[in-house]
Amino acid sequence: MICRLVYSTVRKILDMALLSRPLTLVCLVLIDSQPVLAQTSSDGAFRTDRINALILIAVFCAAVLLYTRWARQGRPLFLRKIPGLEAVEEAVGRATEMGRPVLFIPGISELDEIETIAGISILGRVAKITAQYDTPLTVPVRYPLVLAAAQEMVEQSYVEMGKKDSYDKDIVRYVAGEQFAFTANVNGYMMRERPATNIYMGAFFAESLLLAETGNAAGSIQIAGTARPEQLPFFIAACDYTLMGEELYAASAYLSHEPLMLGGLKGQDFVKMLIVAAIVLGVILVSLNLGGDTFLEWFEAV
Amino acid sequence: MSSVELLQIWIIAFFTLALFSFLYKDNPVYKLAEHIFAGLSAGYYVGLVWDTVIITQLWDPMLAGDYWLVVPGIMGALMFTRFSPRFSWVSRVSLAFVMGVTSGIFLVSQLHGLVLPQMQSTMQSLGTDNGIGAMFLAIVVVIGVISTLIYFYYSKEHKGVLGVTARIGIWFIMVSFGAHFGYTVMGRVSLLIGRVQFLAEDWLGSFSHIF
Amino acid sequence: MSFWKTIEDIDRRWVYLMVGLAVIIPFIFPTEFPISITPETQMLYDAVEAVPDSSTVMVVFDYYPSTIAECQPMSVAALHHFFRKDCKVITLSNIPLGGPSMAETVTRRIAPLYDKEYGVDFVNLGYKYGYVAVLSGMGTSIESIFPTDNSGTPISKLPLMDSVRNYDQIAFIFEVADNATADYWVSIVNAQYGVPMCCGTTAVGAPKYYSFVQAGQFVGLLGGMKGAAEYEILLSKPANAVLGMGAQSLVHLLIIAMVILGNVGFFASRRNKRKVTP
Amino acid sequence: MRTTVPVAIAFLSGFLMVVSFFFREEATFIGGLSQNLLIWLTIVGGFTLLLGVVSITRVNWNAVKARKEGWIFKVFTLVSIFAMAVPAVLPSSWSPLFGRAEGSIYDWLFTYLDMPMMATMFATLAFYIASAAYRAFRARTAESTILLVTATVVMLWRVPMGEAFLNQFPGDIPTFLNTYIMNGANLAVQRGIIIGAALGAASMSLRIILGIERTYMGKG
Repeated sequence: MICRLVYSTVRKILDMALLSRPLTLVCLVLIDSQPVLAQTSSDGAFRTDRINALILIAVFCAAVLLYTRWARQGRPLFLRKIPGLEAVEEAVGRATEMGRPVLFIPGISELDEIETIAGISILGRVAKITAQYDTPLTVPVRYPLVLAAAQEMVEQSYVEMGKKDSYDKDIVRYVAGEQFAFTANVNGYMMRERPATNIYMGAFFAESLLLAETGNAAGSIQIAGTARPEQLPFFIAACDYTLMGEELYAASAYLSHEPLMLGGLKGQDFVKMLIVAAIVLGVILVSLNLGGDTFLEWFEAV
Repeated sequence: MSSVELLQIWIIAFFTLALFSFLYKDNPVYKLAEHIFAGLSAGYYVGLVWDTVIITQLWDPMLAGDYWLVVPGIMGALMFTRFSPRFSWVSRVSLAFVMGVTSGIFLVSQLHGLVLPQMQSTMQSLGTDNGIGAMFLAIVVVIGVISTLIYFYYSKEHKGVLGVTARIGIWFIMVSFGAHFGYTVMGRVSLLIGRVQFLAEDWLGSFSHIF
Repeated sequence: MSFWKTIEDIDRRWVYLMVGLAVIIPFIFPTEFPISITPETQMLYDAVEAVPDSSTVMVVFDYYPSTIAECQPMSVAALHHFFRKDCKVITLSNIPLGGPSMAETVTRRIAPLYDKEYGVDFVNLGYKYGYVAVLSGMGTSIESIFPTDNSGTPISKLPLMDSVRNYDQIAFIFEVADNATADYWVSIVNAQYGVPMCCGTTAVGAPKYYSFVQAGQFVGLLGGMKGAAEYEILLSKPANAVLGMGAQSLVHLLIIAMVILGNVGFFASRRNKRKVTP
Repeated sequence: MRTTVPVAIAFLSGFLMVVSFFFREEATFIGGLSQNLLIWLTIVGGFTLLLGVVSITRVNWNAVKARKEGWIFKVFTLVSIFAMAVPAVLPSSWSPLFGRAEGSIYDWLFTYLDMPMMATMFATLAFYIASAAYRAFRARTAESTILLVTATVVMLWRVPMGEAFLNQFPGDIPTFLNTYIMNGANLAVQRGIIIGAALGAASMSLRIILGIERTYMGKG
């Protein structure tokens, strides 16, 4: 009870401080920060030299929370169409025609990874299609927590499509905790069962190519999505379609229409534009010698 | 070479070849190695956590009088309620603590430690003070960063100026991914070289001791 | 047409076989090529050279045993470099699987070459869960995160640790990583505590870190086995990485040849198709 | 209760870490408190590593009990888990084979079985990368051509033999590659991605702290 009280009070204070006046805060960045920054390295307990980080964090939080609130209120928030999303539906459709299973891997990271969460929400959409057409689905996972979350997601999708009877708890299964032990097992499954469609959505590491090449050898259609830049070239080379970087998050927001995801994405987009504007401004000031060095100091991390 | 060393080399060689055999075809020997591998890796964590967490971080300091550590000890133990359908919610408390602290550090360190410095070092002079080469490089970096950020911008259709910038962005991205692929080939080959070094030198070398 | 079709649909096992041969042949017929030094490696070497002699440094083993071939030569070279400069070395790892034992084995192999003694000249802190907490926590007190070293000896009994409380007493951090932990060393330790650091990483990770080098967050970078080989050359201690360069060269050339062959086949069969279906 | 308590704990601990960032550690109460939370985290988090072990033991045990297809292999998994774990937790004062030090069963199994297997799994990637390059690297579109050409040139540049070849051409190609490709275009894209990913991670963290994002709590 007390916890709830404390929590809701702080939440309210935050809401008021952050949500009501985001514009004021934006103005703060542009106008007020310089004099404050000037008095760095005072010996007080408060780190005035980190005020720039404070401002960035405040603006960022404000943007994300504001858009999340708008999304919850049902305001129409525009997101551009992500190419490749139809590819997911088509690929699942193909599996249906061929009567062979769909393999979905929500990455190999723990549930605290944003990519895993995005992957699981895309899994929700895929499970709805497989439920609708009674296509077999297999979801191997690497962590107990992901297992629980994915099971819940798939079950919910089957219930929503009115196919509770065809839901099987073993659709989502725990395979192994070690990265390559997991990969070895899934590779074995691919060669034995030859799924028609493999979908990889989440955080992938060195196993990306091991999986994608084996899937290709097994003749499956493959769609991948990950935010790891170092693994993207391999998915691009070995899969039929690849969602790159933040496209994964955008796709999950787009598919799920979940206000939380949508709001977060819109908030990030807003800050991204601020960053682009700041970089352009900085480059101009530095290039034309218009006090660029002072401007650069605002971005000093200490 | 002692017989123990010989045995060790042959064990390594057996499991190395067992896993490589999958390249030709899935087979029972590979499957055996795969299952032993999974078990050993899991077992490794038990020894590690027992020693580095439970004994040195928890038990010993507690005996030395740091009784507050009972709290994280209990929280850690509560993680295992995850496996009971009835009480699994209790484990959320511990999990929430881990997620909360980590998120707190992340929220700050990502924005402060990555975004700020990376922005700062992008704001370079496009003038010719440091020579034409430096100017050209600065232009490449500035355009590359901005067009990449724009490519991953979802709030507007990629049309007009935004479309052109995003198009430049994808070209930049492909150059970077190409470089990444080229680099990675080196990495993967290095690891294979490591195994071949073992097989060629240690394992084949051991034949002379046997035959 | 059928020739290109056959080439294009060749069983992938033939490709595997060729790769295998390309790796083995250079071991039988070794060839040497000059290894050039890239600026990032030179910067790293110079930065380590510039660390004051006898100061305390950290060498971090943030890699899994699976990437030993790439990463171990880097840690080995770094230890040679620091011991040669009489630096005190603290090793640790954020990798549960194998990290602490690799640090132990490698350091104990190199230290005797320089007459270095455990506890006085080098210490292995081992592993603790949660890199975010470990990296942040050591900013205030290393002892609170690592009450004992890897083999269970209390930190207070190690003479080297007497003068080391937190990052303030660390002159330099040499991070060797095969994963994203290097990002957290940058975003937490370098950004908040200002300790200069450099990074040795696998070839897979390297392209990302050029950005950190240019921003001054890393003072230098070793990318994969080639980076390790360059560092070995600079140190005049050619070892495993230099040896591997021959095999490396041949496989690269093989893969490039296959990419070209694949594309010629692709264009040839496309042209043929056009002829068949006007 | 089942949701409120965890959400409140996540909020309090996260918020405290954010606030403590803006205060000097030594000087303040909050600094000391946050340091304690970090120590606690290394303990509580350590236990999560064991969750996976319990899971894999359960899954395999059930498979063996039900005599599911391939159960005989699962027996090997179970035996391996115990062979590794049990001697490791027994005190080394009983026998040098126990504990984790050099010469123990734990260390031996790790060095001679686990480690080479990890390295081998990774090494198989060299084969896959070759076949992927051969099969999938086609100059189909402008984008894939750029990817292919850059990859090929970088591959050449990164090995001594290839570099010697590149030096046959006029113009210092290796320096060009290092300056304008690696430190130019590649750096710019990586930076864009780093910034984007940092924003994504920060937004996720924020939502976890405020209890908006609860997926990590799972079922129940």
